[in-house]
Amino acid sequence: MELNILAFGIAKDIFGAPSVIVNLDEGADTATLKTLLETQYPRLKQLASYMVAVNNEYAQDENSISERDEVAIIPPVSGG
Amino acid sequence: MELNILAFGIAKDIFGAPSVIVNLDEGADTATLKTLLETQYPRLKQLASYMVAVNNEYAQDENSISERDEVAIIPPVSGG
Amino acid sequence: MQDDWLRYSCQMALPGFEASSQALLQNARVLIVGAGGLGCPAAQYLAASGVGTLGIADFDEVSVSNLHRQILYNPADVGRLKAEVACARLQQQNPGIKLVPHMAKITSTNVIQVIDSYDIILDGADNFETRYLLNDAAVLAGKPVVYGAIYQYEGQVAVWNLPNADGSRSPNYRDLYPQVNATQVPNCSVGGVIPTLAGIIGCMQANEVIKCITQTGELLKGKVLLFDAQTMQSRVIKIGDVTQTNIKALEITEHIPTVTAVELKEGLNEDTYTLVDVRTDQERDEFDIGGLHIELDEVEDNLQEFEDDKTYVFYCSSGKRSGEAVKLLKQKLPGVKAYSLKGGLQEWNLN
Amino acid sequence: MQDDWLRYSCQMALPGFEASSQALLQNARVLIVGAGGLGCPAAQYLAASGVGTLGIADFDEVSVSNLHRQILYNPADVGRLKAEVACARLQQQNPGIKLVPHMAKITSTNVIQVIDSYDIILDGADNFETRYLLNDAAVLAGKPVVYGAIYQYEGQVAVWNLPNADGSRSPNYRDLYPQVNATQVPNCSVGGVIPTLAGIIGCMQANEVIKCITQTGELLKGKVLLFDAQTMQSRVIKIGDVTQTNIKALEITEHIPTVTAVELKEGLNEDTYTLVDVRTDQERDEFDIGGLHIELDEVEDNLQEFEDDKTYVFYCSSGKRSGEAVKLLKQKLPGVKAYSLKGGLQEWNLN
Repeated sequence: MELNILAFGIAKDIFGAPSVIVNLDEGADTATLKTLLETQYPRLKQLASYMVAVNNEYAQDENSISERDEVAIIPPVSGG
Repeated sequence: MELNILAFGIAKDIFGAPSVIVNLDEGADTATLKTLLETQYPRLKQLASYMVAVNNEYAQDENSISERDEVAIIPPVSGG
Repeated sequence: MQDDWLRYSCQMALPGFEASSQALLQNARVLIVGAGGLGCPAAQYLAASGVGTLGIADFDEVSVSNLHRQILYNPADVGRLKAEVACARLQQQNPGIKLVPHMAKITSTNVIQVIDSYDIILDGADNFETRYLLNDAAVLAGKPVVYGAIYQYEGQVAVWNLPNADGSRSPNYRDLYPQVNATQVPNCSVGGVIPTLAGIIGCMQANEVIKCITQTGELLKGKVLLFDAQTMQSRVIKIGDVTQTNIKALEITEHIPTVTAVELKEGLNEDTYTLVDVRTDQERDEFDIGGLHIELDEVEDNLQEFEDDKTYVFYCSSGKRSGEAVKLLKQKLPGVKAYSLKGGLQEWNLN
Repeated sequence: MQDDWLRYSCQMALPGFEASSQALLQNARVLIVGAGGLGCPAAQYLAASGVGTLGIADFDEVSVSNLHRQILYNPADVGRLKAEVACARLQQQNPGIKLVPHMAKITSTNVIQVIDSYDIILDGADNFETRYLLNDAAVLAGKPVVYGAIYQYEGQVAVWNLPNADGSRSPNYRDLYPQVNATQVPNCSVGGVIPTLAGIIGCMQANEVIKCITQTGELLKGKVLLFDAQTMQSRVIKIGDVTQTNIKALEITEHIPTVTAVELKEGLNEDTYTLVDVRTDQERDEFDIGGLHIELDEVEDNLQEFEDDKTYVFYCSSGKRSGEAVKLLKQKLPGVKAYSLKGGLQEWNLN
């Protein structure tokens, strides 16, 4: 399936765009998506952690994703 | 159809609740909804104007409404 | 980079925000109408970010009950003119900008002249009359208005009257609400307001002003944002691309006859006046100075109470609601003599 | 109603906000950590609304580049301690509350003691180390944290570690981000921040604090709000009802060896130090004091550049990024001597 991934914060810089499209097997889990993204964008892995939100819910590694889902990558933010 | 109407601002006081359910013919227009509400809640008419939003869009009097629509009544606000 | 731009280095580091954006801010002239709950935070951030000319229009004085949300003022400022106090404080905050206080009440007579020297108007008014006046004058003068309004836990933000590519204009306040019966919509002194909401909405207005000046981001054009501080939910309602209104002239500002607390005390001794309290039951329970009690939103339904040969003095806590009552009476019962107690019971209790 | 509650009458008029709610505010003790972009507006509104005891923790001094968003400070305050200036200003704003400045840096040694006398912690820090320290200490002490963070045009708000009915606790910061590599996430001095965003997010934090104290509304519990000032869109992400973390101890705060600008100037004359600039290319182009140039997020990939027999002094604009570089080096190359230029180039240029 083609999945559109929304980027927040520093993820926009890492992806070089406010959203990117990735190819993933239908029903793949969040861990698989993270591995794929981290391979394509090694800086993402260097953050140490970031949130994957699916349909505005925090996605655990084992949650599966389908084509209709809205997926967002939300990295940590430090500024104050 | 049964239509759930969300209330904002002073409309909450006028309805006495954050939302009310009204009965309307399927496909009735906004003008009909307003007339019905103003009959049940005369204080609404006394405001002189208020916005009806259907699915987060300003609804003109002639726009028809269906059961799946999200309808909100948004009266004017003066405070500063 | 100019030396004095170190102050702005953290915003000039933003993507899409260039030295030229800072120059646009420096050259911009913004009029803030209402130095209250919305105007205070908006003015702070527009001053901080380097808007070159900031006009502050407010004819009112600081009162104690303002202090929970009007964060430019201290208790020591009570009784002083808001526009003056605000300008002095903001000038300390940023000595590199020009501050212009406007202490005259904005009316149909002076509004066009007042807004003439500004590029953008920030509507932080606390009454419908001023909101419509600013809106209509801005439409006539072709200037954008950054609108904000608050009540209890809910706020609204929008940007009105922006130019479209085809020469038409985006919607304005009268597209949303063609007209309002002000006696039927309670203001903050009746229904209350949570101070943080004023801060959030005022900062959102300043945000839209900066975007408008620097031509960055996506303005709330043809849209209105609704925010609820109790649930932290917000939604953006789409109004349309082009205004459907046809504003050709200003509505004439009505003069509201007032009496001062001193005049009223003398008049009461001589039995000249009949008092009418237009506050809520709750306010009445706490304190009153006698007379009839008809809440503002009930006055219209009780016009039979008023007699042609009597002189009525309406009162509330601040003079705002009693002013609305006098306007209504002048319109519906032009034969009845009606005054509003200037400054309301707050003023009465000081004398 | 007490006489001195006239100040609060407009919030006490709110539905669901009673005299008892105001008393809860008056008895509440809130610690604001970080008197910067978030802490300034939050403190203003918490002081205005009558929170009885307000602690302001910040060890930093006011600098010119703070002024575009840290609205409690004037240029005349540059060089003074933020906590002191903020407390003085807030005390003028509301003489009826108690203000407590905390000027010591919050570390693993003192954090438990500092938060002990407060009911709620507002996290307005500008670095991950302090955020994790506050979070973990608050979890250990069983206190809620009202979190806010900003970068460029985007902000986050949440309330951590609230009690659930069954005795469990709602999620905390480590549920969202178990750990972060601070060298890989740019701060505001690199990527910039729009001042109005700081105002909006800081006011939202104050709003959640007031709701938390007065037990009104629906808190951002088990949720995080994301707000984008460019589009004015916000969304609320659900995290869960119960924390999945198991925090048992604080991470020990690492000591960062620093040199002052004066010491560095002497050392450079004697050829003692090798300089390393960790700023961006753009900052380097404008001004530098020589040495290697390795941007902070590239240091980890360039560890082979550092030799055991040399002494390195890292520098950036403020000392924050160079401090992170020194921490990284101590961890990865414990044999290499590394210092951070205290106060960064801002301090260098003053001497």
